Amino acid sequence: MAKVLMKGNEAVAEAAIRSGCRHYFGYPITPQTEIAEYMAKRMPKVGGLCLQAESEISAINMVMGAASAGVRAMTSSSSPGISLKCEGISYIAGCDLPCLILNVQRGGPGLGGIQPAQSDYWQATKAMGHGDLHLIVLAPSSVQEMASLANKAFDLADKYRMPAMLLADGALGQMMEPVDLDGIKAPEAVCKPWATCGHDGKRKKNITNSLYINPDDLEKTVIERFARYETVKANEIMYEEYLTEDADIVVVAYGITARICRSAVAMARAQGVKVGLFRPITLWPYPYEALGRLADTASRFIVSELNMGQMIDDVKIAINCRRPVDFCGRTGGVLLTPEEILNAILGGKK
Amino acid sequence: MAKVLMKGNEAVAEAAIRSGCRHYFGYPITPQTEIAEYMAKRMPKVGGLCLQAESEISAINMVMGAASAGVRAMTSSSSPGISLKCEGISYIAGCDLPCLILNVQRGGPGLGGIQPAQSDYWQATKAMGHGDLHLIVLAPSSVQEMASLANKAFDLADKYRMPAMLLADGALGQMMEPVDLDGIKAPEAVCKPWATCGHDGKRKKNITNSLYINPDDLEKTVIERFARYETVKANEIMYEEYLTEDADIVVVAYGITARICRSAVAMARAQGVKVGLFRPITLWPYPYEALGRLADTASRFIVSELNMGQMIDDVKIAINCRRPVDFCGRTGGVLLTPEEILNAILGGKK
Amino acid sequence: MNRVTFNVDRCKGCGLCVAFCPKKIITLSSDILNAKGYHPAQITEPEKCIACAMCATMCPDTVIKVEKEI
Amino acid sequence: MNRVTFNVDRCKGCGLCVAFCPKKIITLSSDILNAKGYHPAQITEPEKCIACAMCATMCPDTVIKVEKEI
Amino acid sequence: MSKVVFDRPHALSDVPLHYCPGCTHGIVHRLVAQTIDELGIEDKTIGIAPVGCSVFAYNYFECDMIQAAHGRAPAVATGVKRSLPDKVVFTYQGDGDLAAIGTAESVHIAARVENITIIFINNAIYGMTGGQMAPTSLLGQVTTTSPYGRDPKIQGNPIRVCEMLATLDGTAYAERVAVDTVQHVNATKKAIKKAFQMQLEGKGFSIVEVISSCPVQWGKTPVEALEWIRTDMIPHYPLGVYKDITANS
Amino acid sequence: MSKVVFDRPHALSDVPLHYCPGCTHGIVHRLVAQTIDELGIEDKTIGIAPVGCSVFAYNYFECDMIQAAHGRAPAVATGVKRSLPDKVVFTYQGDGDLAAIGTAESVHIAARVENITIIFINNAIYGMTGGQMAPTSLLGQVTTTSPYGRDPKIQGNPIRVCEMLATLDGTAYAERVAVDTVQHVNATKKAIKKAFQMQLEGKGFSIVEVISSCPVQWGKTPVEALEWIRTDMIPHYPLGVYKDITANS
Amino acid sequence: MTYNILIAGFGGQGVLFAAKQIASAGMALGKNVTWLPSYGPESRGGTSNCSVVISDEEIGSPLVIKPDCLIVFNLPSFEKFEQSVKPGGVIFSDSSLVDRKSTREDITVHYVPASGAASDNNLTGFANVIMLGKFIKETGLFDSEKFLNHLIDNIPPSRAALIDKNRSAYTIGSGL
Amino acid sequence: MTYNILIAGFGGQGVLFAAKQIASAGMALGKNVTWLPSYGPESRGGTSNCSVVISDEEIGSPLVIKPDCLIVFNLPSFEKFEQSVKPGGVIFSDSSLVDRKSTREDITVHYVPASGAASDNNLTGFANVIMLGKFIKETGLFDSEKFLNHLIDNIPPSRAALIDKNRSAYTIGSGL
Ligand SMILES: Cc1ncc(C[n+]2csc(CCOP(=O)(O)OP(=O)(O)O)c2C)c(N)n1
Ligand SMILES: Cc1ncc(C[n+]2csc(CCOP(=O)(O)OP(=O)(O)O)c2C)c(N)n1
Ligand code: SF4
Ligand code: SF4
Ligand code: SF4
Ligand code: SF4
Ligand code: SF4
Ligand code: SF4
Ligand SMILES: [Mg+2]
Ligand SMILES: [Mg+2]
Repeated sequence: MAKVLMKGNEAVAEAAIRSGCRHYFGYPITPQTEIAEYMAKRMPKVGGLCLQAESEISAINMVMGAASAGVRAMTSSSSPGISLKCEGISYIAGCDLPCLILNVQRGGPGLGGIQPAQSDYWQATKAMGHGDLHLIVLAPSSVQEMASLANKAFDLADKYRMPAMLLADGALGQMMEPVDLDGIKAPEAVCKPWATCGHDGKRKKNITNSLYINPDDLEKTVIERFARYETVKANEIMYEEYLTEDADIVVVAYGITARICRSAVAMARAQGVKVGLFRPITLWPYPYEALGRLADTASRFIVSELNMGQMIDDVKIAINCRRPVDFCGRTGGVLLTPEEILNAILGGKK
Repeated sequence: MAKVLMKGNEAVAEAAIRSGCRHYFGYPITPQTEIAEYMAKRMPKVGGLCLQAESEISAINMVMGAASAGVRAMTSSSSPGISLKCEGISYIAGCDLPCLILNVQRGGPGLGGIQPAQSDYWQATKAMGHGDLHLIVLAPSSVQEMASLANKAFDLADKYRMPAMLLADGALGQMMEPVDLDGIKAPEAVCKPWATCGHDGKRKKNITNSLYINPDDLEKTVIERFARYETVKANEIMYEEYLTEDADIVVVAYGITARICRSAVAMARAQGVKVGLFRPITLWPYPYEALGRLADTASRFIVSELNMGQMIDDVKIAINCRRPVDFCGRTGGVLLTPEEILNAILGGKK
Repeated sequence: MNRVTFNVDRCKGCGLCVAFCPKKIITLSSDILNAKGYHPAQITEPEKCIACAMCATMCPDTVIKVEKEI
Repeated sequence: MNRVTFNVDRCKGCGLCVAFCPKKIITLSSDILNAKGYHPAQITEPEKCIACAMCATMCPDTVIKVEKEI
Repeated sequence: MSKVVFDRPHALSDVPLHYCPGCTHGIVHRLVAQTIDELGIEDKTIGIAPVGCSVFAYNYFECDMIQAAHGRAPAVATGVKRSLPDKVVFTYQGDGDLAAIGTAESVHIAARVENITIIFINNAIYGMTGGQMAPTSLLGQVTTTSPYGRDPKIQGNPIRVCEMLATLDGTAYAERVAVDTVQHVNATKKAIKKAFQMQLEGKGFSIVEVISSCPVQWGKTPVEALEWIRTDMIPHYPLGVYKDITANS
Repeated sequence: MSKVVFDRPHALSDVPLHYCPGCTHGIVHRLVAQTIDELGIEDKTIGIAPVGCSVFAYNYFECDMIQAAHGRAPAVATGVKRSLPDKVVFTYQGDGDLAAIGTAESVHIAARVENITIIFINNAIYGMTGGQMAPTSLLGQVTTTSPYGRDPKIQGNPIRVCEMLATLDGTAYAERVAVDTVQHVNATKKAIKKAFQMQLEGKGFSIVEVISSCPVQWGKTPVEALEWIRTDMIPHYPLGVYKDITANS
Repeated sequence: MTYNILIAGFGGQGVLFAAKQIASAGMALGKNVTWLPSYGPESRGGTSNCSVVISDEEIGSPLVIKPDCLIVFNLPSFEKFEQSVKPGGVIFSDSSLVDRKSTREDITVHYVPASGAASDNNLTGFANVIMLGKFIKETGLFDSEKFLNHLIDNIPPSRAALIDKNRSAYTIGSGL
Repeated sequence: MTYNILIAGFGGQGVLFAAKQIASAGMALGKNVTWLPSYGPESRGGTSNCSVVISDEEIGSPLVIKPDCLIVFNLPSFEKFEQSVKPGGVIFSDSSLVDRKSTREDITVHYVPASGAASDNNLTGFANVIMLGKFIKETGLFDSEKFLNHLIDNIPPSRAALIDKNRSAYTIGSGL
């Protein structure tokens, strides 16, 4: 099929459907409401369900129910709505259930604004709820990736039995770009012997649960889950490098910011500056090693994000604090311009 | 007054009352329900209010209302309940309102268990809600500190107009120790000209708000708030050192774990090992500098917590990745023993 | 004479006053555009106004002030 | 004869069966302690039992099985 | 000589409202402001704005204002009122805010007998976010999230808030009104005033549900929208007093 | 020869219940299990356990079980039922779970006409956490968070859930029963069975509110506790059918 | 080559539609394109604008801050964005609605009476398409014939009735 | 010096009360003390236990895993904790309820028929205080007289009726 011009919000919805998701639960919030609206139109045509819950909390718990029943389920929201899902996500992680959660970030804190931001980086990568837990977090940086990473996220979630998050932003949600959806396919039926779907008299009953009154039992489940996290780290880390081989300066950016940085890098290269771009695609697990290797040759790193510098520490850890790490960011819904980043590359502090 | 033997949960409640807090909003959850129960008994006697909300969400939003009205208000909960407060806390931060939030942590994720844990470290210090925000986070390690730091937290919250969190755990909440409450006092009336308490015809109306439709405006408020955060960093960092001057090995631990580590350090010293303990009291702002200085002399650091290693990165950043950082922790509600930590000090990996 | 005054730049040309005036003496100006880009309401035959304030009652933007001759 | 059997180790000695037996033929044993530390219920005059199952109906722990002679 | 029979109330800030042309949120704002004026309580009133089209209500009333999280205005109001029992506290909330995400807060502010007034704007739609289904959307109503019409088997039935809250002992006063005609607007004014008065008298929780229009998301002209209130909304949401503890005394 | 007139139902797992002596949660568990047995639906039923004393219900029923977050069982149940419409789905929830933190979820499962059954245990207390006030605690009732007795001016009024949910069009069946006497237990059994049957027939949302005892947190013996249901609870929570869409057909 | 376009006007003037046609045509030519609307409550009733980027390279920011080409349908937008146009750039202004001339000398400005032409030709609501005709003609960004065909192809069958109007409007614009 | 005590029994046997008396007496002597109960649903009805630490130094862990002294009021607790007692430590076992002898040779075990003595002396419910009497006598942790006075002082006025019973029970215990 030829490419089609689609909004990021529509592309991610269509990709989810093509990935076999037939259960969407959401609650309207700008700038991602088009996802629910698209689902409301399309799902009935493919025998699926788009249910507007009474709240984000209800939506994430419906996802928990559907995921436990064994189907591919998802929800989407934007920053304040994602905060409301923290408890539910922690339960889903604690119950080892696969599902897709999409955060089309906007400026915060509080009601904040509705323009693009990346200020939920810490929440997504470190503390998407209470307790020791992680989500697989993927950061698309184009409408095409909104689609392809949604597909990937479902696969990873099922493979490792854990929730996966797509961490996007208002610009990616609202913009249109050409997308090719041909590669987006549902897997052969995934076997989910643990699903609570009625035992049909054929097996012992299944239980979906995250309660362990005996702390040793609880610790055991956490340790087992962290062992699975290690497998994810070993197998699934994704990143992209652009002109990093000979780079003296490395810009580290993800999502919408990464593509703006790419322009800035190209501009700087045109001026003869040896600069490259490192783009983590998996924000969790973070590509510490790959980024760390760049510190062998590069002498300076610049973190660029739409927040107050939430990724800085991850970059420092990645490069073992061997090089200076500068920051070039905007927050509150303001998009960075290539010129601002160029300026940072050329040595001006923002 | 002489010391009294009190539970941590009771001491923190009594300290809040003595600090001038007359508005407590909560929802029962183990292991901190005694706080609400103590408040329910005591508040009516001092003309105060203990209100059991219909949920944690409602409780934090009642706190927002009371804080906005200009009174000292607080809520308390434990891990799953704190996750539910994320949106509300982000609003409180975005509205620059002072209040006290207490997390008596238990094991997670999900419903988890009810025994002591420290696995909400990341949530408390990095991402207590969506958007760029911080709370002042204090980690008591004794019943006495449950009281004195509650008092301190109220003062800091008012001084900097931001929410403060006491990050405790089930052991601190449930245990009794002798406490001296004499020093716990309410300040002279704090002036809150921004409070929405009715303008009385004497001033222009006040608005409590976190919405800024124009991203530049939102960014400005965030930057202003981060400037305030810098003042907090400059003035309010607290930590404790024990036998660190000549230490070759430094154990870094906070809260209940710190005192267990203290025993382990004493045991190791008795065996001639040069080991010390560094205890952050403010977890945010983190005592990066003070800890970093220890890397000049110490050759090895051990992070000890009741989680899967959430503070490790902060320690690495503090010491600029100059020394190896080991980890000795338990999770899910299991308390560390001095022996386990001693073992880690003596070189055995846990 | 009774007097109806419009805060023209606040008018959004919604037409509710037009629809509810019992005397049918309000119209939306077809030529004028106010600062906000709307065709504001205006009174055509002021002398017929009975100062009933129905227009003002239904105006969502509190554009209209009504004065009664006494 | 009708038969009432108690799963003794499941009994918590709550006394509800005692209170609801219309024949008043159940008591809590004062001397025996079961594995859980409770004084379990026991039937005193089995022959009086009418197999009405009221004891079983009110037992929260499904301790009691009732069989009727037919 | 002449007498002003209608003018902007003082408690309504002298700034343009951001609402769409013909949106009756504006009428209700004015009625609340008139009430505040008439009762002389501007200086001791604290209003709570919701998340919804009326989020900017904090700019429109001359009393102190708080902007609450989506659905949580009743909880915020409770925090204020319990701190300042002598002040007048009201919330202004849409149907998504009050009857969807804020259901628990609405039920419990009533159950707790909070001496607070809620002005509840039922426009059967999520206006702010662009026309999604509300808990009060009518059966068959086409919205962006019920594009084939609200189907009870999929999206469930509309909720009647006054009827539901009237079952709670703590509700002192619950009335449903509309703003589709001059008469109804005047009745709305009376209801709002009564609700505030009951608060001043310490009677407990009062709610005025206003059937209001959203011409833009309904895809109607402002005049058609008022018509639709009459023909479609009111038949499903009968106007009237659902609870009034002062009625037979 | 003899016939077994009473024995453990198959759907009730053969493990000891963790409930306190005389706690009637156990009776209701058995009634649900008997119903599942009689309807022969164990193999296609999915139950949702709440957070509350009955959190361990996942250990006690032989069907597939899910442990939901506090108050969210109706949402989890909805996710399951919408994925597996041919299965039988029920939740088992306490009064804190259903009528406090889960109020929105309870109201909306009814509004959405979900074809799901809720077994609602009203014991007027938070049992699990040690005896705090529930939304259904009676006026004057002493609990650890209403140590001077529940005062409507401070803690508000008890909520009558069946009455409230009966106002929603989506509720197909709502009945309040009790387990304080043999007759009432038998009536409870009938109500539970009817609720499941209505689900099997696709009639929509059904709820059975069971007035249940919590001897430990009430500070009473098991027998006294049943007495208190009769003397204090039932007068405030009248037993009966509050909604039954099959009644006059 | 990267070409940045900003289109702005009141909501309801077809700003987003026009922008989408340009982006879509760019895509058909195998170019990289992005289309980014302003969004949120302020776009309701008030002004609406849309960034379109067409490029041979991968596109960085989809947000156009310094347009090569600005198309405006109302005065506020003209005033807001006039100075942002790159030196050497171009403005298309609906002169029926914007009675202002640009003060800039380093850019080309086309004053296109699109709305007037629309109402004169019984094409009310098609000022945006008229403007597209003019835009393509002047910028030569795409082959005019192909662009029109592409535009027509994009009209869904349910709206086939509008084909003629679009065609007329486009042709009028090309001729202005 | 640090002294670790673990007290365990069924809920309702006064385990927490006894533990609190010891901690409180330690505090009165100016010692550092901690008191940590097992908590949560499993403590309801089931077994209940409590850690008490008394020390001249700052106390590290309040959780007693290897007690210097174990006091048990039921068999499950005896079985669960017997092996955890430090070599050289001591067990006080209510031999009226625990019909087991310790197999350990490296500790001292006092078999105290506390419950029996309680019911024999019309002091049902005071086995815990009887045990305290024996515990103080054998360990010499505190001055026995002072401990008793302290215990009596801690009884709230509303419960003054219980003073005599406590005194008798303690005295009986000291004599066992
Ligand atoms: C937690 C959260 N969820 C969702 C939103 C997005 N949101 C903003 S307004 C709104 C609905 C408003 O509808 P309603 O309450 O009916 O008010 P109206 O706009 O119709 O007046 C929603 C869902 C939000 N801001 N916060
Ligand atoms: C989010 C959250 N809040 C609070 C709790 C603590 N909690 C556990 S059970 C319970 C109340 C249970 O009361 P109820 O629902 O009436 O059930 P019962 O124990 O009386 O059967 C509470 C508040 C929790 N686990 N999670
Ligand atoms: S006051 Fe009455 S008559 Fe006069 S213009 Fe207004 S509506 Fe018409
Ligand atoms: S009702 Fe008000 S806003 Fe509407 S047209 Fe009349 S004056 Fe203008
Ligand atoms: S079956 Fe009836 S008569 Fe027999 S013991 Fe039970 S209650 Fe008593
Ligand atoms: S009712 Fe059951 S648990 Fe209670 S005493 Fe009788 S048999 Fe035992
Ligand atoms: S969207 Fe609807 S409710 Fe919102 S301002 Fe516009 S007309 Fe009013
Ligand atoms: S606390 Fe109450 S409800 Fe819970 S098990 Fe015990 S008696 Fe039953
Ligand atoms: Mg609405
Ligand atoms: Mg209960």
